[in-house]
Amino acid sequence: GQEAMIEVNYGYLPVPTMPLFAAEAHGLFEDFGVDVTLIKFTSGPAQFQSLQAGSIDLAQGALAAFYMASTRGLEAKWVYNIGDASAISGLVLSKGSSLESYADLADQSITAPPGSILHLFHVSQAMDAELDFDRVDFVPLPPPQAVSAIQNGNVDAAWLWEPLLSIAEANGAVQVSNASEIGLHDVFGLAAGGEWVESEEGRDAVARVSRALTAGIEAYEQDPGPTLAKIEEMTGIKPELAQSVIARTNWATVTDQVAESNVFSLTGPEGSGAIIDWVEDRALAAGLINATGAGVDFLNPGPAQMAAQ
Amino acid sequence: MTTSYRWYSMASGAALLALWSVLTLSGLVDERSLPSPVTLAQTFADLLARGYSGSPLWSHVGVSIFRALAGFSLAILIGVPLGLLIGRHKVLEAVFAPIIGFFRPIPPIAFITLFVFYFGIGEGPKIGLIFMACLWYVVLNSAEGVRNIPDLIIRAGENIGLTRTQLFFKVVLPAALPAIMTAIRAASSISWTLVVASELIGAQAGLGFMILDSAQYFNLPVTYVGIIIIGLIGLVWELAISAVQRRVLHWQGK
Amino acid sequence: MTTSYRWYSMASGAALLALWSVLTLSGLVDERSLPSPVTLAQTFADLLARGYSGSPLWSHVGVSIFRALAGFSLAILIGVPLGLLIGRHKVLEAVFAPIIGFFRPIPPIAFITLFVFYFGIGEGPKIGLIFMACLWYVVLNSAEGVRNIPDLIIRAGENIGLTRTQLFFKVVLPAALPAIMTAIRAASSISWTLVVASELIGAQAGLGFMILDSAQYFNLPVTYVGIIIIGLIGLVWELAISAVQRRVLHWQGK
Amino acid sequence: MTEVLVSRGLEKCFSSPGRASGERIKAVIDFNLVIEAEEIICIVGPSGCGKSTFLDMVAGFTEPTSGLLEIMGEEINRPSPDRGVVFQQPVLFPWLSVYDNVVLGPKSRGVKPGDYGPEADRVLKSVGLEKFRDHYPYQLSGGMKQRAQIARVLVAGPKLILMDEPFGALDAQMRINMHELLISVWQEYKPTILFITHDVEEALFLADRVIVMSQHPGTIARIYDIPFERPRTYAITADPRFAEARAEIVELLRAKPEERQ
Amino acid sequence: MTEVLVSRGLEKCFSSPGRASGERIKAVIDFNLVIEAEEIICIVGPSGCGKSTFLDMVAGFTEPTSGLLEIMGEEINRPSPDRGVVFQQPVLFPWLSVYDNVVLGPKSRGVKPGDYGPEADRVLKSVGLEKFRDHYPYQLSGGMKQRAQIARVLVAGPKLILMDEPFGALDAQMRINMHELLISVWQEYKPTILFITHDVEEALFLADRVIVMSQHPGTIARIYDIPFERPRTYAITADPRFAEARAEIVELLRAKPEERQ
Ligand SMILES: Nc1ncnc2c1ncn2[C@@H]1O[C@H](COP(=O)(O)OP(=O)(O)OP(=O)(O)O)[C@@H](O)[C@H]1O
Ligand SMILES: Nc1ncnc2c1ncn2[C@@H]1O[C@H](COP(=O)(O)OP(=O)(O)OP(=O)(O)O)[C@@H](O)[C@H]1O
Ligand SMILES: O=C([O-])O
Ligand SMILES: [Mg+2]
Ligand SMILES: [Mg+2]
Repeated sequence: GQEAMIEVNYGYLPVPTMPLFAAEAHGLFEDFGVDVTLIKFTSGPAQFQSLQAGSIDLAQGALAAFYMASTRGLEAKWVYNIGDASAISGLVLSKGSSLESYADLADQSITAPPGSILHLFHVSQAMDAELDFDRVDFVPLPPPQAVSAIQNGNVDAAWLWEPLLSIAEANGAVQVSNASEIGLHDVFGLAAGGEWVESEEGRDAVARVSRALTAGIEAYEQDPGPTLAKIEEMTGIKPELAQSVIARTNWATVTDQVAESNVFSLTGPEGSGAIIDWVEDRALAAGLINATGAGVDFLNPGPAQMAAQ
Repeated sequence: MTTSYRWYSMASGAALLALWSVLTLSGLVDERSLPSPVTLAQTFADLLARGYSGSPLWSHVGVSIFRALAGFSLAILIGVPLGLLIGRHKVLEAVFAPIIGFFRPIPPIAFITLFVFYFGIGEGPKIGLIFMACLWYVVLNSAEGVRNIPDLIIRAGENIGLTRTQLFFKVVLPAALPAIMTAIRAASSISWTLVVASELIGAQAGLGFMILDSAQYFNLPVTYVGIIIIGLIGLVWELAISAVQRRVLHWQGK
Repeated sequence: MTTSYRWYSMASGAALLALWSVLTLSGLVDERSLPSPVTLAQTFADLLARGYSGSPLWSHVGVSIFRALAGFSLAILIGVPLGLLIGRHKVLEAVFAPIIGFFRPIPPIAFITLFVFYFGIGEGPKIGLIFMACLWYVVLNSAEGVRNIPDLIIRAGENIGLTRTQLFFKVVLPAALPAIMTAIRAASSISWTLVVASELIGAQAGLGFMILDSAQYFNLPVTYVGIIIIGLIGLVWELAISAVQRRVLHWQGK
Repeated sequence: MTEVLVSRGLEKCFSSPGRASGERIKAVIDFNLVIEAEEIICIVGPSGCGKSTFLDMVAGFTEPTSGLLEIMGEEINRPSPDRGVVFQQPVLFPWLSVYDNVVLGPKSRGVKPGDYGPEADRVLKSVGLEKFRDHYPYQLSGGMKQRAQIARVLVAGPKLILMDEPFGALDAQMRINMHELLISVWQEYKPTILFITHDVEEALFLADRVIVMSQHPGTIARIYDIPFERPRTYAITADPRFAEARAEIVELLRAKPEERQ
Repeated sequence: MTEVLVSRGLEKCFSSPGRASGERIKAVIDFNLVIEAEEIICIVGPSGCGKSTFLDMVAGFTEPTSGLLEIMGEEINRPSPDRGVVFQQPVLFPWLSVYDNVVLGPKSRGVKPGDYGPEADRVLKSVGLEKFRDHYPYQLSGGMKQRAQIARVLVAGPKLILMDEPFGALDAQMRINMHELLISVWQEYKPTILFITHDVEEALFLADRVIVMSQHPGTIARIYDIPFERPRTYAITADPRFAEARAEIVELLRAKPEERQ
């Protein structure tokens, strides 16, 4: 309460990230002492350069995407898990496609944002189907272009998230599976500039943001109206769709980040560290990364621990 | 165009509008693929009333105009004197030739990623991109303008007894003005063309942002309205610069 | 430039190169921020040997050139005849005026998102974007070229007894050729400028793709090499068109 | 003698863009002239008196508002190589060589190369351009360009050659050379020529008859018969009758400075 | 009488870009001339004989290669309004009104408006442009532009006026008007004038002495004294002595067509 406000540039994606927009709608960031400026991006990878250049302090995206980037030189640390979007992340086929499984994808074209978790899902599924990923025609596209590509028949299959999944389905694409059914974790959260988060101000700022996000979940449960309106304003997503997406997503609190046995844990054995191992394993095998990364050193639980106290 | 031909223009304009209305309002073409004129009007009214992505419409318009004007003005401020110098002094021309020769043929958009890398996503790189795209035009045209000044007019200036400084300000500069104005005109048009490209650099507002962002979730009416506003401003901008040019160069006659 | 001035150019070029080498090789500037000339040379060799993103370097170069040439050629094929017609017939000019007046001031990049929406990410929309950017230049300059043909030369043609068709092909067309060549030259430069923008449309190969993609992965040396290749091709392209122009218009003298 | 050109009661009006739409400028009125075969007729007159307006009607570039205008007894209604024009500006086709400029007309009219070829060589020799047949217009001097225009006109064997200030843009010495050339061409081909000029001396040197036009209205003020024998040489300019006629016409033409601004 | 201009053994060479770098063209050699105050000297000569080369040295635009060139006893080494030039092309400053064109010189030299203002009005009246002082060059006819140039030169009270084919681009009638104007200006200001022309008649009408230059080498071939009294009228052109001198000079000048191409 008494300390000075800290300014934070927060990169976000136009998806219904409920805790973020709830905190924004209810003025929770100010309450917790951070002056947040929201900056919109089209995908996690789109934020890498801005984070590196210091244009933003916090970037919101998939844990896997930022981890893979860190192995290629992105100087960032993973500081907070917001939720798991597996249930709203799915594979769609273009209209009239007869594909049934990944085994059929040989010589077919598939798309995802390059270097994203969705990219990794393709890779992982192909490996599980014992399909050599080199035999697939992988077309890297940012998410909105992926929808147009599916719609215009430029590619046969795409991994998409909501709300694009719904838009693609409305335009004739067919959803065949979603990540949670297959047991894949699409954990997304916050990456912070490496140096910044080591500083006292950075750590404080992230802790305050973390508290505000957690408080946002409660605020939404009491009254979803302002949050849904904020989502429409900031992302253009209609309230009904946003509400359904939010209902299908698992949301994490500050306590989850520091609990020992929780998929959202930054410290425990079944948490983010395990996901990173899985990512590194698959990504290395598929050539998405060509060096072992920092492993669990990519995780910086400091701010979350501070926030939890 | 004389009045009689104007009718043909109005008729063809009206015919296009009618075709568009019939196709969309009759449902022959899906509204989701091509918004009707009515939808665009409503969208425009809505944007006026409620803005887009948290900013009022005028601020999107204003920020784009600001970026174009800033990049453009910088290019004029730096490019015109540089061009005049280069045009007058062959040594300077030779010194700058490798730099200009290297950068000029590179499309400005190619620098977007580098600009983001070095300068982030603030106003700096956006304005810088526009500046860079305009600069070469301004420098080269101003230099050319000075180089093309007829020897005789310089001689006339010397003959009436002007000093070197007087010669520069009272003869060389006004004599190069038509070329400079041409450069300014081209640069102004380039600057507006580049505004959309510059807003590929993590913009949070602006007309370019508006059309890029709205297309992400297939909010086509906003994309269309944005494109139309960009086109109209481009047109007005052009007309304004032409008017300025005619006024400044009134002594050229028609 | 005469030989003596060439030395200044070479000196300034060498000085820049030296400065760049010293800064990067001495470590004063971090290699990760600015690759050294040596790194760029190695990267280039590597790209030559192993390609980028699964395609050999020449195919990235080839596909970009193909796109630019295709869009450019289409614009010439459609734009020149259209421009000649518009320039000769005031009615047609009036009919097309609203269409051209509406589309011309809109920066081509503004259409990227719509092109993706309607046409997907194939070659079509990429070439279409380049085509559209070139078209107005070609149409307007060709029309202007025809309009500016001196009355007297038409009269001379009538006077020696040419029929209307002969007049068009033997007088109007060659007389408009300088303007058409100017349009072609401008369009060729625009087409290359737009190649990077067109490869924002889900490209999987091409020099634009290479620089956009490599920047995503902080592979700065590839971005730099890509930009340099784009610049060099732009330069060669310009020189080639100028040579063609000089040859075709040899009868203009120097 | 054959009457090559007959103009009777010829009138040409222009609607003036500046004024009320009904109002019209009478550029040429009541123009009566008969040109006989092999005559050289020069028209002089103040700027804007309607000289070019008359010539353009004869060329078929514009239509008379009223009156009669016939070439060899036939009404004039369109341009034709029968009435070849030498323009003041060197209006050659810059993309064609001198030779191709000369033969474009006959070639396009379907004349066989075997016919137009030798004829083109002959006229090029007559105007002294035989060595420059493959040059392009930009490679020629002003005088050579005018000679090429003359060759282009001659090759069609015209009934009447129309020349609108053809040497007006040349310097004085070049003009003298062109006069001698024109005299020698006339000796060789005996063409009928209608020649417009501002230069009274030029008119006196070349013409069988000099037509002096007046302005407001644009019509024939006087016709002078020029008595000198052909072939003429420059010596006649020293003849007192020459100087006398010259002084008289200049006096008739002299405009007050205010009118000339 | 005062010697305004003295040229002795004057020579000007150009290094020719086409040839071997050592080789040089001698454009003017052995040029000896003294111009007295209030004289009008006309130079005629074939194209390329070095007329402009001489005038440019007098103007101070280029330096002599060797020889003496003095104005009022002082060596010429740079351009000065003392030697005002009237160019053939109408070289006015298009962005300035007629008045501003005329006063730019005195104004820039720090002359007070109270001094140059009345003087400018006077010279504009002398050349008949008093009503056009606020017009811009594009609004003037060719003749008016040349008059404005003359006014710009006169306003500085020059020791010598240099005119390089000043009326060469005007049509014949306009030229007559300009001659009369120049005569009247001379009557009023009595300036010393060096005048280059291609037009022998013009030279005879205007000059006290006509200098005929020859080519290869570019030097003075002959000097004619022109005996007619001042003020002259156009009547002298009918004088047999005029016609005689004219024929003689033309004969001297006439170049063979081959040389003129
Ligand atoms: N197309 C036109 N429309 C309107 N007025 C015209 C047109 N052509 C000529 N005139 C007018 O007709 C008159 C005669 O013009 P014309 O060109 O025949 O004069 P000219 O004797 O040839 O003059 P110059 O000696 O300057 O060539 C002028 O008043 C001119 O302004
Ligand atoms: N700057 C220059 N460099 C080289 N040669 C030159 C230069 N200026 C003039 N000359 C040459 O000097 C000679 C004399 O030229 P100048 O211009 O004095 O002739 P002119 O008598 O004025 O001719 P004109 O009557 O055509 O104006 C010509 O052979 C010309 O080519
Ligand atoms: O954050 C991702 O876009 O994967
Ligand atoms: Mg005329
Ligand atoms: Mg000269």
